[in-house]
This record gives sequence, C-alpha cells and structure tokens, in this order.
Amino acid sequence: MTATADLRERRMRDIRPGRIIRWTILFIGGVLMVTPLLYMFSTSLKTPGQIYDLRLIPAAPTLANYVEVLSEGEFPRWFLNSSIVAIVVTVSNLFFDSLVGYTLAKFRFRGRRLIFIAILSTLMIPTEMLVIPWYLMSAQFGWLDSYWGIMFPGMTTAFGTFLMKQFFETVPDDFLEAARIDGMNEFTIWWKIAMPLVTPALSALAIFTFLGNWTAFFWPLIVTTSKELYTLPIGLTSFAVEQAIRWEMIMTGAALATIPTLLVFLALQRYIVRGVMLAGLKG
Amino acid sequence: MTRLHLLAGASAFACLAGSAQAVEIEYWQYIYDTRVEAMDQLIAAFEEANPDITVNQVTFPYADYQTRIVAANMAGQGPDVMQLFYGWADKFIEGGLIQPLPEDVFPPEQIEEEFFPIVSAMERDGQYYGLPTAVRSLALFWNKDLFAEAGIEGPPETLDELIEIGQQLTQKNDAGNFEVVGMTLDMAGQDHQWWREVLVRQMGGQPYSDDYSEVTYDDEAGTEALQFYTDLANVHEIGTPGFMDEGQAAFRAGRAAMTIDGTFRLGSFSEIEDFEWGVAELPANAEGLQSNYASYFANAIGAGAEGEEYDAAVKFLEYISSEEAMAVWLDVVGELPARREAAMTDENMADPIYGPFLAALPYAHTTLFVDEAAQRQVAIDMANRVLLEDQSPADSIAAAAEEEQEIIDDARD
Amino acid sequence: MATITLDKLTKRFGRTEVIHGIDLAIADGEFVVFVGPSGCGKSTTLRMIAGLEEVSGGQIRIGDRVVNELDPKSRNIAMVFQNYAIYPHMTVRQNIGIGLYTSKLDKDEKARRVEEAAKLLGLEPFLERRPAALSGGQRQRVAMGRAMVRDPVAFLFDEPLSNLDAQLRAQMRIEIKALHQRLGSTIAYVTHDQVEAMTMADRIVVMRDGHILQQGRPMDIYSNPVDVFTARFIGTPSMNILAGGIEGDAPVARKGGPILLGVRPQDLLIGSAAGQVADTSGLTLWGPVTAVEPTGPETLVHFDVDGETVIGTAPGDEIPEVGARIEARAPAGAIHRFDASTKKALEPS
Amino acid sequence: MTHPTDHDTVPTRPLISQPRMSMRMRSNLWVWCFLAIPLVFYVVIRFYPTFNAFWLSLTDWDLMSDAEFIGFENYRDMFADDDFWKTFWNTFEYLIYGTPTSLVIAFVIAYYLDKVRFAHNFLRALYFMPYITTAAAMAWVWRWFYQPAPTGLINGVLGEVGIGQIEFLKSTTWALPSIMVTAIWAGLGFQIIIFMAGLRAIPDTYYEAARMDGLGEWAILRKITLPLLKPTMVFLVVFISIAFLRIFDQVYNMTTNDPGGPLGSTKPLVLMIYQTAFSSYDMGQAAAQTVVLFTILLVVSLLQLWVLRERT
Repeated sequence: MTATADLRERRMRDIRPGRIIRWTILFIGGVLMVTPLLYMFSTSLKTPGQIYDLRLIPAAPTLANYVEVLSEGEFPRWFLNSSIVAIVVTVSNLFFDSLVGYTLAKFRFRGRRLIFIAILSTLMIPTEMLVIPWYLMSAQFGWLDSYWGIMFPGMTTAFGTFLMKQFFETVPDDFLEAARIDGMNEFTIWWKIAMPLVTPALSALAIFTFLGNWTAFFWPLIVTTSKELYTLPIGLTSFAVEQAIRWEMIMTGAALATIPTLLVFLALQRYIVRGVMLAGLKG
Repeated sequence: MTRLHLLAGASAFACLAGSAQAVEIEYWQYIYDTRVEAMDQLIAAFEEANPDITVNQVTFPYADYQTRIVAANMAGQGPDVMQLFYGWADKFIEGGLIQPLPEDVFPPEQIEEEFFPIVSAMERDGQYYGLPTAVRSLALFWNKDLFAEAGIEGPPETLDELIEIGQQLTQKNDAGNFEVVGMTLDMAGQDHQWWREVLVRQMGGQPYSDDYSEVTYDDEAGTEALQFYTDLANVHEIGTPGFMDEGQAAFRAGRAAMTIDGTFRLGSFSEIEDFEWGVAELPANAEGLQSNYASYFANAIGAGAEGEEYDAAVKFLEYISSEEAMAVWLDVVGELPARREAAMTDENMADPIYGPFLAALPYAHTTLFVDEAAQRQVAIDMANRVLLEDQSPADSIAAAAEEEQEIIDDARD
Repeated sequence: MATITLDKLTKRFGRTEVIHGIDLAIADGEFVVFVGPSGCGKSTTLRMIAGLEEVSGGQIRIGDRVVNELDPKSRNIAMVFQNYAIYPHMTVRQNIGIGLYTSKLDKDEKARRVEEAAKLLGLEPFLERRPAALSGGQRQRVAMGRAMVRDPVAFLFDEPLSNLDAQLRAQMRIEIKALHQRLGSTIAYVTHDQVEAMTMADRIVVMRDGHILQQGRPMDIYSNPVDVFTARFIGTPSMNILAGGIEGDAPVARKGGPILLGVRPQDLLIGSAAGQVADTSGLTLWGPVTAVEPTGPETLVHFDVDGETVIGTAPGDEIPEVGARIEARAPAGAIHRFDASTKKALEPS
Repeated sequence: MTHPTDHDTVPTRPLISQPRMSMRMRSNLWVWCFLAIPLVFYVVIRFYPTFNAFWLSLTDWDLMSDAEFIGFENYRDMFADDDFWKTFWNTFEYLIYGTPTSLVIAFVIAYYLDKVRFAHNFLRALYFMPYITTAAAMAWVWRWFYQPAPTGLINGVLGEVGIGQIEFLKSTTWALPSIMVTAIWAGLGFQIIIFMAGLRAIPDTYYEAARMDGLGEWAILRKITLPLLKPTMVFLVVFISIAFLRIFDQVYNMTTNDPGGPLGSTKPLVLMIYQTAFSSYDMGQAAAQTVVLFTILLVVSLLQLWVLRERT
C-alpha cells in the first residue's frame, strides 16, 4: 500500500503545474456540495425576521429554534424510533443475512442452488411492488402503526445475503473443518469461527443497512400513522408540513434529522467510506 | 312503533339490571388535541346524565382513520358512534359502515328546520345518516396593518373592490418581484373551494348538479369564474400563485394583505404577533350575491351497533348534536355550531372573528366530494393550465370538467 | 491410542466413484503416510477417517468402534491442515486451547495442557501473539499444538508442510517424526511429496486413482516397487524406464522390447564411477549428453538413448560436456523388470 | 441433537453404537435449521407479496369491498390514461437526463480527486457528506433554495446579480430538472467513492507501462482507464438508473402542496403509485402500476446482465 502510494506521489509530482489550480477547483466544488448543509444550519440559527437575509453567517445566531423544536416537537421521540428501527433491522440483517449467506456458501445440500437463485431473484422485485400486499398484510395482522410494521420488510435482504455469501466463500474450508474436529457444533463454528473472519464485510453490511433504514421514507410513510411512531424522516415531513412554510423551523428540523448521521460520519469516516466501497463493489 | 317498543323494553331491562350492568359504547374520532378534549368534556357530561352508559373514546390519527374503520368493521368490531367527514358518506354507506338515524328520534323535517342547510350532505333518499356537532366555513382574512398603511379602511365587500383594494396593497421591488401581494392565490389551499362553490355561483352558474353526480361548471359562468380567478394574477397582478409557497405562510409572514381561509386556520393565525388581522365575509358579486363553502365532520351510528348498544348510541348522538354540546365545542375547538339557534346568538354574531364565518352559514354550500384530494388536484391543474401554459380558460375548464366527471363516475359506479 | 481400520472403504461423489473399496489396517502407534499424485484419493480417504466426508460404502473403525456415521468430534482424532487452520482473530493460546473445546477438564488443567504443548513445541514466548505475527513454521507448530492438547487417539495430517519453504519443510519433517517417536501416537499423514513419505513413514501407502497400489516399509517400496507407477513415484529423480529385453542373462534396452527395464539414476553410473561396475550381466547404455545438473557430491547427467531421455549419475567432480557421447552402466541387481503391457513388476530380480 | 462425547476419559470401548441419524442427515438438519426462519421470511414477505401484487392488479380492490377479478381492465384503463403516460415519461426524463449527468460529474470528480494527496480525506468528506444525509430533510432544504424571492437563496443570488426570477418548482419546465438536481446531488458522493474504488483497482503497472510507451494523459485515460473501468461503469449506470426510476422522497417532499408539481410535471411513477394506493385507495389500479415499474426495472437489470456478458 505504501509502495503504491509512493508511486502515486511520484506520478503526481510529474504533473505539478496544474496541481494547485486543480486542488482549488476541487475544493470549491466540495464547498458547493456542502452548501445546502451550511445554509440549513445557518437558517436554523436565524429568527423568522432574519430569514430573508441571505448571508451565510447569521447576524445574531440563536438557538431558540432548537429549543422550541426540541421542547415542543416530538423530535426526540422520532430520533428514538429511527434508532430502534435502524438498529434492530441492522442486527437482524447481520445475523440472518450472514447465516443464510454462510449456509449457501459452505454447505452442500439438495436445493442449495434453487434457494440461492430464488433469494437472488427477489433483488429484481422493487419494494414499491410489495408495498400494497405488505399494507394489506399489516392491516390484517394489526401491524400497521407499530415498530414491527416498520421493520418487518427489511429483516433480511437478498443484497445482504448475497454480499455475505460472497465473503464467506473466501473463507477456507480448513478453518471450519478444524473447528468441526475440535468438537464445535455447526452454529458455534459459524458464530465463533466464520463470523470473525468476515468482519470487514459485516461492518460494510452494517453501515449500508443502518444508513438505508435511517433514511428510509416510502414504507414508513405508508405504515406509520401516529406521531409517536414516526421515524425521523417521516416526522420531519409531517413537522415541515405542519410548520406551514416556517423555513427557520423547517431548517431546524432538517438539521436535527441530519446532525446524528453527520456526527457518526465524521467519527467513522474511514470505515464508512471503506464499507461503501466494499459493499458497492461486491454487491 | 316497534322501535319505540324495543326502546321501552330495553330501558326497562336497563333499569332492572341496574347501573352495575352499564352499557358500554365506543366513540371514534381522529386525533386532534382540542377535539379530543372537547369530546372528553361532552362524554363526562353525558355519563353524568346517563349513569348506565359508559362511552369510551377511541382515537386514531387522521391519515389512518378511514382504514381503521374499514378494518374494524370487517372484523365486526366497529365503533357504535363515529365521526366521519361528510365527503366520505357515500363510501361509508355503500360499504355498510354506518346505518341511518332513527326517524323517530331524529325526524328529517326537524333536522332541516333546526340545522344549517349544509347538513343535507348527510341525507340519502330522505334518510339522514349523521349529524354534525360543528361546521366550518370560509372567510377573508385581512392584514389590518397593511390596510392602514395603504390608507384603506376596511375589507372589500364585492369582487370589484377586491381587485381594486388588492392592487393598492400590492408592493413590488425594483426587479419587479412581489414584496407584498394584495391577495394570496393558492388553489392548493382553500381557493379551489372558493372557486367551485363561490365564484362559479357568483358568475351565475352552478358547479354541479343538485345531487353532485354531474359536473356542470363547464359553461360560460364557469369560464368567467376561472377567468376572474386567473386574471387576479395575470391581469390585475394582485398576487402570484405559489408566493411564499403557501398562501397562509405569506399571510402569516405579513407579506399578503388578504387571504381566503377557513375556521380551522384561526388557531395558527392566533399566534401572529407582528400585526393585527381581521376576518370578513367573502366578497359578494356586483349583484350582491354571496356564497360560501362549508364542511363538517358528522357523527354517525356504526352499522354494528345493536340492541342496548344501539339505544345508547342513539342517546349519545342525540346529546352530541344538542345545543349544549355545540356550545362546548365552539368554546373548546373554535368550530361553529351546526344548529341555527346555537350559532346565531347575538353574542356569536357580534363576535368579530366568529361573526363573519357564522353569517356565511345560511347561504353556504357543501360539495359532495367523492375523492377530495383528486378533485382538488383537478382544480389546481385547471388553474395552472391557464397560469403556466396560457391555455384559454374555456379549454381548461372543459378539460377539468371532463376529468372530474370521470373521477365522480368511477367512484359512483 | 488406537488402531484405524478401513474395510472396503468406498467414496462416491454423485455417480463418480473416487475411492474403490480400499482395505487398510493402521496399527496402534504406527505412522502411515498416504502418498500419490493429486486426485488419487489420499486426501479424501483421510477426510473420511476424520469424519469430514461421508462414507459411501464400507467401514471405518477406530479402535473397535465403527465410526462411519460419527461426528468428527466423537471420533477423538486430531487433524492438522495444509493451511494450518489457526484463527487470525485468536491468540496462540486461544488457538491451542480450541483443541480442548469439548473437553470437560477444569480450567486450570486446560491451561496446563496448553502450556505443556506450547513448551513442547517451543511456542511459549508467543502464547499471547496473534497468528499474523508468527512465521510459517510457528503457525504450523500452533496447529500441531492444538492437535496435541487433546491427547487424541490418532493424528491426521493433511499435507501439513506444503505451504512451507524447502528448508523449513525439512526441519518440520524431523520435528514431526521426533514428536511421533515421543508420543507414540497413531498417525495418518497425507502428502504428495515422496521425500516426506520416505523420511517419516513407518509404512507408506501408495495410492492412485482411488486404489491402493502398494503398501509397505519405505525401503521395501523403494527397492521393490510393484509397478512402474510406484517405481517412478518413489525416489528422486524418478526411476528411468526403458523398453528392452533380456539377451543371454543381461538386460538390453531396445525399442519395442517385450519388457520394461527400470533403473534408478543413482544406480546408473557414468564416467569413472561406471568403471567400478564390473557386473557383465548389468545394463549398459550409450548416448549423447543433453544436460548436466551438478549437485555437488554428484552430477546428474541427462543423456539420450534412442530418443528417450535417461538420467545417470557421475561423480561430483566429473561434469561431461553437453553433446559428448557417454557410456552408463548399472549392475544387474539394480535393474527392475516390468511387464510392458500390464506395467506390473516381474518376479523380483 | 448431538451426543455428549464420553471418550475423553475412556478412549476405547467396544461399542458399535451408531447415532440415530446419519452424518448427512445431521448436516441437513443444521442447514434447514439455519435456513428455516429466513426462508419463511422470504416466502411470506417477498414471494407471496410478489404474486399477490400481480393478482391484485387484476382486481378492483379498494379496501372497502372485496376484491373482484376484473381481468386486464386496470391495465386497459392505465394505458388509456394520459396522466399515466405523462408520469411514465416524467420517470424516463429523470432517468435519461439524470443518469448520464450523474455519471459524468461523478467520474470527473473522482478522477481528479484520486490524484489529489493534499487534504485528500477532507475533500473526499466534502463530496461524500450529502450521501449520508436524509433525502427527506435535504428535499426541504432544496425546496427552500428554490423559493422565489424574497425567500429562496438561488433567486436571491440571481436577483443580486440582476437576473430575473426563475420559478423553479412552480414552473412546468423547471420543476423536474430542479428536483433532478437535488437527486443528483444526493447520490454523487456514493458514485464518486465507487469510481475511486474502481480507479484504485487498476494496477499502477498499467500506467507505468503506458507512460513508458509514451502515451499522454489523455490517451491513457481513453485507452486504459476508461476501458478498465467498464465494470464499475455498468454497475453505476444500473444503480443510478434504478435510483432514478424509483425517485420518490424528493418529489414527495418538494411538492407537498401540489403533489407531483404543477400539472403533474414532476410526478414519477412511484408517486403515482402512492397516490393511487394510499390516497385514492384504488389498490387494484395501483398494483397494475407497480407491475409496470417492475417490468421496467427488470428490463434494466437484464440489460446489465447482457452488457456484462458481452464483456467476457
């Protein structure tokens, strides 16, 4: 890795003249990319009277909007809901996707190919198509407007199963057979031996699943109806509509919905980027 | 007779059983803080008067409400008394979710005499399926500060004045952008109701056939109404659609001198601190013809209510459509009483805020929607075709009529 | 310790039979090496003994028990794998401890056993390290340590040295052999490297195409291969095989001859060494040198006999020139005779 | 299921006790234990609803009454409906303009970003950040950007430099591109990262050899970088296409007061499905619309398979 880095470095020194200009252009582009975020924060710190002042730095920044939203709104509750949903679904995917992926990668049994193809084929089916039957199902079983109702469609995914199968295939059989001889049962072999060997894949899957569920909109919009069960994106939408175009309040809400993921990203940037690369390339 | 007999039997039985064997009924409505609170008060009062009846209030979020009723009904666990939007009546009757009110307790003639005429939206083939506690209507909200600044005394009383005053109140900056609009133009808000039930009639037309099964605004009057509406933006330039995204937002921000909105907006406008505002009846046409759009949530008896529950339900419905209940409702929720007597008190009529809304009730109309969202969309698109695509109002209205007729036909077959 | 008995052991993958009913008895404490080219079935056989592959037919007995359907762990054997199968996420101590996973020993006893094995294998300084910080040879020792701690009735080795470089491999051969002598355990060992087989085995089992071709003590197999395959497989460089016949009582190389003559390069002497072979009933070959490989103590000489390349040995200080015509001789006692059509050895010479 | 081992202490015991199940059976038992819950899940949550959706598309189910089989009437109605076609083409507009634009921008940024060493992680973070935001939240931010003066930022800036108003979301011409820009912006970070991963995967020796052969930067880009990036490109094209075909969050949030934009000019298929199903409760019709969406996505996926097969 350092060797290639050195090579890259040398390559770059060869083309030095354009470097500063190129860097500057990239920097300006990057700033443009985050402009919406900057303005969101900026506006959330303004009073209603100031929002027509389009300067980025508010004349007299105030946290009053945040105080109002957090004390009167249900953002903390929605934040909790989103966390519960995203965490439970992520854990479930880590467990079941890797269990199935492992079984398909490491066991020879009748029907293995059929099951794999059947699972893979569900990738072709858009959630939008399943939403109506899910809704019907949820209405029948009383899952509407419940945590389980929000979560059940995502408890395992074909994408995750496929991803994990790919990675488990790179685990040498010897590792598992050695454990078998040492007397572990198949579940323990998977859990104690195989799983630790694919941690990069697990973290990639975790990042993807978590982000996907944290930002999910379509299904939660349909299945939740009471405010107590809204996830953050749905809560934000209902909040924004209710605020009826009070932009400083809407921006405060948007900021509240964005801050958690931004913080997590800033803390774990390297892992998240690597996870996205890994999942994107293998998936 | 049989019903009376039954009733007598039932009450006799209830007496025998004593209050220990209280009847329990369920009342359903959607979640809205003040409504739930008002209903809690009414239930408390009712239970005090009828110790043998217990009413459980069950509430659901608005978005989920219809589905819940349908699902519960399928499972045979529907409410005994429920609140429903008048526009859902067809669907609920057809779906067998509600039953007609007993004529002996609620004689139709008496209803028509005592209530505002808009309750007829709950009548089918001479039978009433529900009665409202409260109703809502439209009015013109005006920004007193802006009016005073421009030296205008009071709100417009006719459509011509509306244009004139609107123009005086409109302010643009050097670039030609609106700073303040004379009046908000927001079809997605209440303007579509204003256009349908008010402007069309004021231009001499009728938006729908009497039973609302046929669209009839595709005529000169309709065209004229649309022309009038779009001219507000295109010719008179007293506003522009989508200014500040929503009309009420512009008004609340003090950047619209006038806006047409309903009773239900009172709550959010009451938070305005930057300026004074007033309420006026919608402007009349040159001949003085006035119209308005009123809507309401009615209370109806669930199809599943039988026996003593049915009797209790009838009693409860009787109570919540009484004048006493309406007074509570006005007090707590701010919605207008549905009975003339309760509404048209001197005190109410003199109220600067309730007055204009109440004054409109006797001449208000109620559109029988089959799919409110879709029908509203038709009106939005109709205006947009003229405003954004320069289609002629006549063509646009023809297209709108055809589209809306299709929606109605689809729903009614 | 225990014996391992294979009785008409058969393995099929789908419709293809890959092990054709082999019989073998491994004595208690015996070190048996399965050797053969890849795909001969040696690994499959070992894996069936371990319980990692299903038995399609026949019986496997460990001790007195038929273990065909027993889980690997119930067979109380230990196995060492080609890539060591030590877990990167565990320390050396934990890896060795895995061997005691099902053991009911108490904690202290387990720790003691791990320490003991580590000591025996010279792993004590590394107990807290992760495998990534170990050399290939050390990893191999960890794998063996894990096998040892449990005190199994038999050890199975599946090509354990093939990932090591030549020098380490030689060293580990000796260590494993020494270990066997110390523990006296039954060992079944699979390799494709005949040198390993020769140096370590009490008994070699030569396999080919799912059959056992020959079994016996290493030197017996070396000196009395039962067919051309075994003859060429055991010993390096491979035995020269030439078509020929017997004229008088001396073997003669001749194209299209009725028998095959086998002579090991070490026995086919060239140059001054050839002069020492006085035996007239031996084999004499002539041909031009095509290549020479001086190895130090001796020189391997490749030369051409009627279009066949033959390898002979010259003393280390004698390096014939390529193209020079040379004479090579082998004593009669060193000539193996095989049937040209069945490739089976004719009566021992 | 498994027997406790007892020969740690008693190594040899003359017993021929065979386990009740064969090895194969035990292994299969594990397999099906592992698969049981997920398989039930797949059957109930994926397979059954898929067929159910097809079935519903042939009925007139509206939540109130029982579903009745009406053949292909929903499809006939749909194909005869101008609104459907309008929505259909809207969806394709998102796809046709959005995909190449995203791809080119993402590639250019990734190409140059890959060469930058100074503050590399910082720059990368700037570009990546929008990807981890919530689409619904960002839709509102952009909606605010697009407001007419005096509220909106873009029109405010335009006004300062003396350019007239652009009625972004209120205009039938600009509304769709405006929303598309939001969607492109949100997805760019992901695509840049994937491109950079693809670029990293090309061995440096290729470049060195090419430079040795005297190829210029441009020639290297055309002859080496782009061809070797083909798998990455195909993956991204499909990924972005599917994202645009399923666009919803932005449209829904940016046009809450006139869902689908003025005269339906921004309305994509998914919003139409949502409205048909959950605002008009015409489940049968909505199911038919989802079948159309499914078909389009299937075609895109099959195209991907076909393109990748070409390669090998």
